[in-house]
Amino acid sequence: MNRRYFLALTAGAAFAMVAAAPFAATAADPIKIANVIELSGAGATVGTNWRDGLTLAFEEINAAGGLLGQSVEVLNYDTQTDAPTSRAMVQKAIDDGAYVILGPIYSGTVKVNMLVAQQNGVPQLTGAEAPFITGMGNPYIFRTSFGAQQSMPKLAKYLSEKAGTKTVAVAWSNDDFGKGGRDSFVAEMEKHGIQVVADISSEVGQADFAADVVKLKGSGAEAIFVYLHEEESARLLKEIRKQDVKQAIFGETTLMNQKVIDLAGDAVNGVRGHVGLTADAPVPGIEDFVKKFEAKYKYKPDHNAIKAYTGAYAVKFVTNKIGKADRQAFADALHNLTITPAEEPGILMETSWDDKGEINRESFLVEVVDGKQKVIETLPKL
Amino acid sequence: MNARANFLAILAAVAVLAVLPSSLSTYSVYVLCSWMVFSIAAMGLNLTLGFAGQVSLAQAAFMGIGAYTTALMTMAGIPWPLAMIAAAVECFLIGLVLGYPALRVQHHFLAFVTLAFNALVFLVLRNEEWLTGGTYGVVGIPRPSVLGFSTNQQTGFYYVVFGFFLVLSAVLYGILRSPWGRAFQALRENPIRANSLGVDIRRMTLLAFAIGSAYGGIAGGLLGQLVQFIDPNSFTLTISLKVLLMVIVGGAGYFFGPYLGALLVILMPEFLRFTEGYYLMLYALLVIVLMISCPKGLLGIVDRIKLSIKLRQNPSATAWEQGK
Amino acid sequence: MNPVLSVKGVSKHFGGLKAVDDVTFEVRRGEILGLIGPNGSGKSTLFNCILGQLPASGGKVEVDGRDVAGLRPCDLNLLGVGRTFQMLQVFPEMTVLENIILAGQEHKGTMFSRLFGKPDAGLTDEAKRMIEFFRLTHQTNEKAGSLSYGQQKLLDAAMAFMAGPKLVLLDEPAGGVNLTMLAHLKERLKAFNEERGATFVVIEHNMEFVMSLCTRIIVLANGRIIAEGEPEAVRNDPQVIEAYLGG
Amino acid sequence: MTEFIQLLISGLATGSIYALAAIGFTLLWQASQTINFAQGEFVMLPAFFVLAGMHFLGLGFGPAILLALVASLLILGLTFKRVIIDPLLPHGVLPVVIATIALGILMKESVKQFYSAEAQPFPALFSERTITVLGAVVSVQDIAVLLISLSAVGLLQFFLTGTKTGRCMQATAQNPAVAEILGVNVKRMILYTFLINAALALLASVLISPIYLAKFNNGETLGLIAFIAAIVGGFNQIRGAIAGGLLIGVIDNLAAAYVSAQYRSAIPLILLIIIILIRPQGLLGKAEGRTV
Repeated sequence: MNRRYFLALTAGAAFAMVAAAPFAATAADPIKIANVIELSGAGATVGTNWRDGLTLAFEEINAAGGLLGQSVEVLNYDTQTDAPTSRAMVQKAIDDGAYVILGPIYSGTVKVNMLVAQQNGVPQLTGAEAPFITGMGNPYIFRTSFGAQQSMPKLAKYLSEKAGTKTVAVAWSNDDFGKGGRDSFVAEMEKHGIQVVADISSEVGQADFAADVVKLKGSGAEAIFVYLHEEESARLLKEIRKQDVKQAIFGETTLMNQKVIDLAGDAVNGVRGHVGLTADAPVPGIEDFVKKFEAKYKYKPDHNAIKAYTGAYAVKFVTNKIGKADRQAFADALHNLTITPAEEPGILMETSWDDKGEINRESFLVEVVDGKQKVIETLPKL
Repeated sequence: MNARANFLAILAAVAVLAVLPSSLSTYSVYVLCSWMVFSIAAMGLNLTLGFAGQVSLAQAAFMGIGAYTTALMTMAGIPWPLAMIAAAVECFLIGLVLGYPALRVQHHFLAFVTLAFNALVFLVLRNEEWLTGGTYGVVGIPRPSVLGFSTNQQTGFYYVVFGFFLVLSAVLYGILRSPWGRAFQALRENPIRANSLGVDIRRMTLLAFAIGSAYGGIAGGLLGQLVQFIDPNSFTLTISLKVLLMVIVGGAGYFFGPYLGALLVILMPEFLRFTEGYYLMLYALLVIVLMISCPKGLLGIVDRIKLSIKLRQNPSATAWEQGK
Repeated sequence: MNPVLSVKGVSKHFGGLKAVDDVTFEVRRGEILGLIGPNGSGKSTLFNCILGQLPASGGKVEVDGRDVAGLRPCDLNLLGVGRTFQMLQVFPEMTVLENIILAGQEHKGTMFSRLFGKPDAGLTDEAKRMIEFFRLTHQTNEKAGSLSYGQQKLLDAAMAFMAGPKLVLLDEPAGGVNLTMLAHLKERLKAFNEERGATFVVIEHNMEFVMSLCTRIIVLANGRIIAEGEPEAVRNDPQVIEAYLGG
Repeated sequence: MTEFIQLLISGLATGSIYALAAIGFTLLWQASQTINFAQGEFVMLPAFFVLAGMHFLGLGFGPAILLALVASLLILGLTFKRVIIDPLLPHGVLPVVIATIALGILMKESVKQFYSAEAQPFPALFSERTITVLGAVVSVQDIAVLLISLSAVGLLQFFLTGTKTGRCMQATAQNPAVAEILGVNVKRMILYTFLINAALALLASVLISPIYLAKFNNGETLGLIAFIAAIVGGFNQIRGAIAGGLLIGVIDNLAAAYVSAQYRSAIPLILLIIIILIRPQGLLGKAEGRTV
């Protein structure tokens, strides 16, 4: 019996030592940037893109002399796409002395961990797109891409004014990504007087979209709006082509993603939609970035890699601007700031942040033609 | 015997845990809190599975039910002690109901039923948005205030969790020492013989589920307050399997198994973090190696060492013990 | 005075097979009744019907004048019927003392007093006496699974006796036990019967054991009672010899 | 009506894939009482063997499949049995459950780390051309998948009942002790079962990946559904797994179309619970000997 307790006690002591280890940090450390991101669990794919984009950016920044003459150390923390873990990881990043936190992408996890960053006054550049992120009056949160409440109006305007749509069917992924997009989209439809005649959710990882497509087809809607993750988008599009659905198909960023095109092939042709950031944007900076990224990682980046890359350069630009690695000054400086590629090439496109941390850039209306994104129209900054 | 030494060892451990937060970073205190919360959930499962022998893969579902109950009640202005009690009672009752299949089927079939139950609870939590907030979850769950002291600081809340941890450990110890504990163990080892000795196996089976589930509910309530956010994803089957892992790795049927198991499962990623992208692979490998080398869990090793000492002293110990 | 156990016309059919066919007998207080018969004669099925493990196809079983139809094994035990099984049935991971206390605890107090009362339900002393009675004192704190086979048989019997039952049904107590241990077991059973007036029904293959232990014997063949009486009389009954040799 | 037929046929096609994964469960359970929680990953992995053969070794599709077969047999069959199952089986179901869960994580993470976190397109074995049956659109691929799954099961059934080795395997599954006495090499028979499971996993992987795409975490959903299918159909019967797989495929579609898309995955779960409580051996299964 005694041995059992002894074991427990030893483990407890070992634990105490490990837990106390973060305190051993010394003063001469490089500037620490925390990358709190989904590296396992449901968000592993987007998180990996993000991490690679971020790593690429900071390698370049370090190679060019770092920040304020100091090198940058990127610390990676895996949220496991799990809210409690993400909170713990943000806390750990702060305990480890992170200057700025980048990530995560899943809105649900950001919802909780942004509070921790706020309490500790640490600026956080997130990849999340759910509307509420910037609506909570948190002065330390900044987006790296459009919130759904910004991108959906652009799409809605296109649907109602250019395409003349009166009725629409929505297919969405039943998780916080899909639900967030769906809710914003439906709200916009109401504003534009477009009727949502079918509202169809699907599961992440769903294999068979026959039932979804049967319902979409039978809904009588003039247009179909699809808001699913890449693989499910590809499966749905294939099924849509199979069942010979005639309605026009619209999407937001993900649906026209190169990944979806690779996976679904011809089935994506003719799909139109709004794209916030895309690796196929006809912007010289993005084209260069994609080349560098592909050379290093042997795969084509998605918009999450671009978000992280530009986020990293925003950190660089702001830090150099304020001339010190100060969290409060950073947060203050990034509000109502515009960075142009002329000032900082790594930002890729002219980007502004407003007083809530919301982002603003040009975006694109695209159509997929012959397995390539074709930009129909470049939409100006709001 | 060495009951006194045991007692002193426990006292020392409690004392260490009581003073530890003052010398730890906020993050480490947070990790300690989640260790204790998951220990509570694992203690409950250890009662159901380790002592009473009823396989349950639904502990996360009860954590979820407990978490949502406490969160929604406290946010509606109901005092947190009432909310915690409500969560425990609710999970106790649902646990009773979930125990019914165990009267009909055992072992793997029971595992399947509880697994399906967990998946169903997830769907309800996600789909019934009017009540649970759906996919978005519930944010801003208040932390309890104790005797007028707020526990919004991590250390303050640590002592709330620590209090629950101690009391629930003591309660479980009391149950296991009582005739109920003996009946649970008899249920695991030989239900038919137990029945013929007057043990009402139906009642004990249901109770094993109900008490284990109530522990899950309390753990869930604490988890919600710790994270201050809950969403359906925190209570999936994966989390149930994680709690199961804690129980088995620590040693099912050993009182201290869940504590050790939870410590390991929560801290192992911490130890392995230096391997960056490989840490989950190493983690999985370690679990496999541990299972192969010691299927009865870590505390099973202790038993094995004791046996080998005994064998050295008395080589005639029976084959039955060696075969374990 | 009522018989302790009265079996009235009990039958058990499996499809067309009559495993037990209209069996009637009584067990008197303080006797040791042997139930014997060749393999497949229906002894175990009869046992299981009496104990409620199998629902009988017909007939009635009364314990102390009370109909026990529909009672679960645990209810029956609480009424004062103890039993052992053909296969060894101890709790191997529990100590001998714990095994014995378990066998008595459900007869003490209520469900709640068993949770909030003394951990041993106040049974330690009594349990130790029972352990001593069966000569297992040295093994008191050993795990039951580490005992020898014969010791486990003793423990098994001790558990059946712990709650002070009116009636104990022993299913092949002698099976697999070596000669020394067998003599010991028999002697203990007899002593228990004499000292405490306990009533036994014993199913057994081992003729020698039954003949020397029991005061009365019932012989089953093909599900029916073919003979009943004192050991000597049964031993010489031509029908019994026929059943065993001719079968 | 056309709608219904469409759902039915698509469901059958998807269901046949679930069935292939589900058979593995029943095989392993029969042969060695192993519950393989990594079964979904077993179906995920072989596609990556094929892809690795094609992209790293420059093999053609055919040779890459052969390579994948060898790799599957060695890793998912032999190594899995020798290294994980053999040492753990004597200790009951739970350690096996834990070890296979960990194995699933290991396989998933390895693919993510060493191949890619991205979904990969996979070459189709059959044309995606569609034909119209009773007003419902079906692709040639769907029909081919259904036919191949059914004939694989038919062959397996024939092998088990029509050949000496097969009968020895069945004897082993039903009663290893008796089989041993009858001179069956029980250990070898169990090994064969593991090898067959590995080969079926490869088959399922190659059939499913063109539709489902190859991705490291595909096994999570697939494993759970295959699991449900196996139980619903009958945990100890190969026929049962087929019936369960097809049934779940169809029910999933019908539930999504006619009950509730949000609760579509609840219907199979409820079915599972009801079946276990009413008929634990599954729809087509045989009752297992109770230990009581």
